[in-house]
Amino acid sequence: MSKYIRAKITENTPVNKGHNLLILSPDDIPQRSLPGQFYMIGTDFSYDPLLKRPFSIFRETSSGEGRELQFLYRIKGKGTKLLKEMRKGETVNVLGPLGNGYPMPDKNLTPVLIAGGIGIASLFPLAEKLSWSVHFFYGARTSDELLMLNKLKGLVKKELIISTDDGSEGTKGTVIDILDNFFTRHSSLVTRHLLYSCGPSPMLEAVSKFAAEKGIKGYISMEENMACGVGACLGCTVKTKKGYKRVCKEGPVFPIEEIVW
Amino acid sequence: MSKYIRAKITENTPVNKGHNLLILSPDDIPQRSLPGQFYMIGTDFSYDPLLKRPFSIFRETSSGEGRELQFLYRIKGKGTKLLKEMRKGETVNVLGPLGNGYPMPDKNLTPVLIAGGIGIASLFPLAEKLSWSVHFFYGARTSDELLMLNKLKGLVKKELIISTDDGSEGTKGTVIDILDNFFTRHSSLVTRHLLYSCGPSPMLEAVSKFAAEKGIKGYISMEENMACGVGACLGCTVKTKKGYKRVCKEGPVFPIEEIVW
Amino acid sequence: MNLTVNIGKLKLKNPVMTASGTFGYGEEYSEFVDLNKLGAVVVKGLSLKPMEGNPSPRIYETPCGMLNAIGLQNVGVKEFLKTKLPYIRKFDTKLIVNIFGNTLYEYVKLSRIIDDAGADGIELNVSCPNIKKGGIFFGTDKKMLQKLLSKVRANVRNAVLITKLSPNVSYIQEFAKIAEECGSDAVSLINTIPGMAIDIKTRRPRIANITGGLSGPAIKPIAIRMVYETFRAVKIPVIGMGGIMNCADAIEFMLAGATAVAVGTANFVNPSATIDLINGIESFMAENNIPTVKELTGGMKI
Amino acid sequence: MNLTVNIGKLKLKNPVMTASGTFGYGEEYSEFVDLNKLGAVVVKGLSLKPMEGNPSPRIYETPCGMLNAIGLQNVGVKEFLKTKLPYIRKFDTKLIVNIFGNTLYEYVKLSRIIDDAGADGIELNVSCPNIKKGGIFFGTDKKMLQKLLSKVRANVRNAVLITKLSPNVSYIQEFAKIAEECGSDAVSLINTIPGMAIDIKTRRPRIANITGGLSGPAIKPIAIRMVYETFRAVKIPVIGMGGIMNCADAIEFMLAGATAVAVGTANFVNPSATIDLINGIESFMAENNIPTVKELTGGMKI
Ligand SMILES: Cc1cc2nc3c(=O)[nH]c(=O)nc-3n(C[C@H](O)[C@H](O)[C@H](O)COP(=O)(O)OP(=O)(O)OC[C@H]3O[C@@H](n4cnc5c(N)ncnc54)[C@H](O)[C@@H]3O)c2cc1C
Ligand SMILES: Cc1cc2nc3c(=O)[nH]c(=O)nc-3n(C[C@H](O)[C@H](O)[C@H](O)COP(=O)(O)OP(=O)(O)OC[C@H]3O[C@@H](n4cnc5c(N)ncnc54)[C@H](O)[C@@H]3O)c2cc1C
Ligand SMILES: Cc1cc2nc3c(=O)[nH]c(=O)nc-3n(C[C@H](O)[C@H](O)[C@H](O)COP(=O)(O)O)c2cc1C
Ligand SMILES: Cc1cc2nc3c(=O)[nH]c(=O)nc-3n(C[C@H](O)[C@H](O)[C@H](O)COP(=O)(O)O)c2cc1C
Ligand code: FES
Ligand code: FES
Repeated sequence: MSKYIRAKITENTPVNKGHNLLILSPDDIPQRSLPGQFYMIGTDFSYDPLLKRPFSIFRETSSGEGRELQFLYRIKGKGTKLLKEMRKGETVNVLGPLGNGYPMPDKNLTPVLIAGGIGIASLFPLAEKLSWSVHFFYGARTSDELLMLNKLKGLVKKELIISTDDGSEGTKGTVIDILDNFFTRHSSLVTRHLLYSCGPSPMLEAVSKFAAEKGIKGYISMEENMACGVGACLGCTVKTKKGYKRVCKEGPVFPIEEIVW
Repeated sequence: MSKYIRAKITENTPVNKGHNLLILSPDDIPQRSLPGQFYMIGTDFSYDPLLKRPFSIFRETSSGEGRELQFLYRIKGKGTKLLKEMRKGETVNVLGPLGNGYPMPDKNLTPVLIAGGIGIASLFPLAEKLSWSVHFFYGARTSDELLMLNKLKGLVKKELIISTDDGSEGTKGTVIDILDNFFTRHSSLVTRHLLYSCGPSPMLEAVSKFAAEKGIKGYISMEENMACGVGACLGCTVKTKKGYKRVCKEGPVFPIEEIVW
Repeated sequence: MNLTVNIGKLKLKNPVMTASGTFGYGEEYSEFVDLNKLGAVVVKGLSLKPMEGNPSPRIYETPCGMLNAIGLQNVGVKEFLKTKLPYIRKFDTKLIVNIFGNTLYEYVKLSRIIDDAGADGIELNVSCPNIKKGGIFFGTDKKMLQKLLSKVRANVRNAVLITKLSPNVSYIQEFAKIAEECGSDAVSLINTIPGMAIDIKTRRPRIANITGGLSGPAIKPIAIRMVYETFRAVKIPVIGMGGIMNCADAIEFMLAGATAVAVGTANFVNPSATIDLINGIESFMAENNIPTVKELTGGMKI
Repeated sequence: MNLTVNIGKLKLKNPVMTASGTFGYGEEYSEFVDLNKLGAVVVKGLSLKPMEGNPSPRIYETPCGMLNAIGLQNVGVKEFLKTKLPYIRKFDTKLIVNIFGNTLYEYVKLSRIIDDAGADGIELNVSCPNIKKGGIFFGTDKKMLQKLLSKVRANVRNAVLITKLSPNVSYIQEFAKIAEECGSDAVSLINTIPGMAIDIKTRRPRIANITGGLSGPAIKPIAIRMVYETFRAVKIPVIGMGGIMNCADAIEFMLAGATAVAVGTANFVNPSATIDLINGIESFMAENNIPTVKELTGGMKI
């Protein structure tokens, strides 16, 4: 059951230049969410921006009687600029949890999480859940844009490999480069891995292509403009081998081989 | 010269339940305003609300190097609800000073200021300027809605007569009732007075009718929906004996006998 | 207090319906809305065969509005009758099926099937801006519309017949009159207004279909005007929609001449918008001593 | 960097003009805008005789837009030639006079006077929604438009002739084609879209005239679509307007097919909007290595 509720802001603070951490304590307690699920968040000052914006659940924590929902967001356009201006104590409207979330890996497979940019928000709770076993690849344009690195370092027990486009932290290059390198090192075990990826569309496409070439299975979390978030408007579809599917309902997580690029 | 400038909010606090005092320190110093002039104030979060809102200059004060602009506003609809949410340190856009302002009275005439509701904002600076000589009538629906009473009491050296619709402060009734009473008391000197009035439209109409009957001259400050504030859109016209005139340019202050009701 | 309104022979428990395409098949919002409380549920546009719809991106937000070009993706009538219709029938609300075809023949055949299946109402979508054939072409050509409506009318026996008009004309009342003359029981308006947006960075259209239909508060003043023009021109009831966000908007539409109203884009903003509207109308009536909601219709004073 | 554009034989120093009725006679904004910097100033709609306009309220804000029904209040051509024209002539910018009449004869006579007075351009307003006769009736009737334009064309020798199209039609490109065939040097679009709003407390229309014209960001997607449709249908330049608030909007219009753009409602929101636009376009060109602004026109990629 997802719910439409009001939530008080308990924190809305920058984690670096272009990103904020938003912590909400909802008036009414929604269902516990799964890693990879998301919420639609909106303000009601005015009709511009009009629609709610989708944000992955970054963390769910308990506090006192209630539960807190945490989101990590990139300040991008109109909606997130306005959200950034909201202060502690003010309320937002949230709808969720929505979507399917990441399926759990089979016992015999090693999960490889591949985050690009703000994709970290979606994969972080999965890493938390699977921390004993995951490899984590995390790419961004520059070191400034890497979020929650310390938390990740504490969390990921296997390899945590960072890349930046400009080489300001970790390997210089894209996550695809490090992915290639990694599987070259683990070439005999390639198909014993299961990919989970979330990030900008070109990255996801590259990851999919890579996975197809190597014959690795996995899941990717897709993004599309959304209006309703509940499967009613058919606005957020992506092309899959089985026809158009709704990111908000059948997704946002899809088997990697299902998406038609 | 009016200017279009950004101004930092130095204060935006409730003076009672439905009214706020807004104090701005503009980046650039506008021309000193006259009592009865106004500014257009807007925010630039979004396009809803779209247009700036007109507010009378309530006070102009000097502070440090700069000058501060003070406004007294009633929280009414979309625009003022949003304005109320703005905090100290944030900026708004202001355009002004605009309009004509109240003409000064001839030496031999006694000014009688008649404020209804938020009309006080416009007449207050006039009272300040003419304090030695003015009678001040101030009406509101209830005592809660009377603003700046203490300041007024200190200011007005002649009669300060309050009325409320519900009798919760001052005389019970409308300002017209007390006006009538006043001029009955001063019946021999009626035409030695000059009226200045600002308030809701039905009140202004009643004041005008009263003035016409008694043969008293005076000025009223009109309100109309505004878009540009500078005389370009022709949106804010009122019907006068000399045709439509723009409230923002030929007004907001008009000779009392000029308006066609 | 009496909230009931009549659309032809159909009696709705209140004037609040959902706008086609914004409420799925009812199911999608059943977590947030007690469907039993709605005046009627109007479902997503239906065609004879399933349609896969347009490529992505299909929607884009614009100032106080949104563009959509879903391309009428739908499950087709067969699947609809099998799963969707029985679902809504479990609720105590009226079911209105929005239909469209590529040809006159398709419209006729489909409306007959839906009529036979026992829907309470059929809303003919002759105004969808996002499909190449049919749709808006019937809705902007008077002769075509006349032909279509006469044929459909002759084939619909039980369901109430509603014609959904295109706002993309100079004088919408002329089309409403045709609908009335051809025996439509009501007209509904407005459908979305064709619009477009371009990403200046990539230089590509924001909607894959290039153009999409504009909905939301941005179009409300246009919709109110068209409802008013239509109300003055025809005697059949007008179902008003276009940017209704709250009960004040709904009342504004009724004062302009709407007998009932439909909530579209607002569902996305607030999934319980329909219920809030019904409660709001009720409070408004109580506060203003309005015993029956019908009094609001056309109640604007000039 | 080259910002010049051509509207017929008229060369503008940059593509930014003011939209008629939103910039008065230039004077009103001269405190905020250096008129010398503008591509052109288009003045308030002018008629042969002074017009007093509509009663108040004349304007009302709507979501991301505004309604206006000024009723074409203006000083009349005599006063215009005496005081307004000489004022603008002091500045190094092009002067385009927006005119309208109640009859064909009035249009012809007025355009001749303005042509003789040496205006750089004449914009024929055949699309004002707020006057009872003339205006929009010419703009939504193809035969009338044809007749009007042919007559006016024959009488205008020096000024560039621009036809301002009504958005209140199903296919605006058909009207643009008529304008082209009849010898218009350019078309400008869109004018405001007829709309309405009602105060639910008083039950009275928010605009005394009942209906008004909708402008502002709300209508931008509709305007962009119409510019695109028109651009593909005609060879003469398109002057785009409707909700342009900033330089990104202006560039969006150009990518859709506009050669020049006009700033309307935005002037009210930001009195120096026109200047901000010009500076913004220049920066955009610099950042994106676009040597000449003309390259943007119709530059959308499909
Ligand atoms: C399932 C899902 C989960 C997401 N999780 C996060 C997250 O945890 N943190 C985060 O920072 N971002 C996340 N995003 C992206 C986020 O929704 C967009 O950055 C945000 O909507 C931008 O809104 P805006 O108004 O600031 O930008 P604008 O560009 O002004 O938005 C204009 C319109 O485009 C849509 N839009 C723009 N970018 C995107 C995008 N990348 N994906 C979907 N719609 C978009 C907006 O919703 C809006 O309708 C997620 C997106 C999806 C679909
Ligand atoms: C010259 C002048 C001076 C004013 N001075 C003050 C002042 O000092 N303090 C104060 O509280 N109010 C003042 N007002 C009224 C104030 O402008 C309105 O209350 C305000 O615009 C309401 O905006 P809103 O968005 O909150 O209300 P809404 O009702 O949501 O506004 C909708 C639209 O109507 C217009 N509008 C609504 N009410 C009025 C009104 N009474 N007058 C003009 N336009 C209106 C708004 O500008 C807006 O365009 C003044 C008005 C004028 C014309
Ligand atoms: C995403 C979306 C899908 C729509 N699909 C349909 C449809 O299938 N059939 C139809 O007649 N109208 C459709 N419409 C139009 C709406 O029913 C309604 O007429 C329009 O959106 C105006 O109302 P609103 O502004 O309240 O949304 C759709 C609108 C939207 C936003
Ligand atoms: C207050 C106002 C007055 C207008 N007067 C005229 C006019 O006299 N002649 C005309 O052709 N257009 C007139 N218009 C239309 C504008 O020129 C322009 O076409 C329209 O407002 C759309 O642009 P915008 O959304 O940028 O305002 C007027 C618009 C407004 C808002
Ligand atoms: S956002 Fe509406 S169906 Fe997914
Ligand atoms: S507000 Fe534009 S002329 Fe007065």
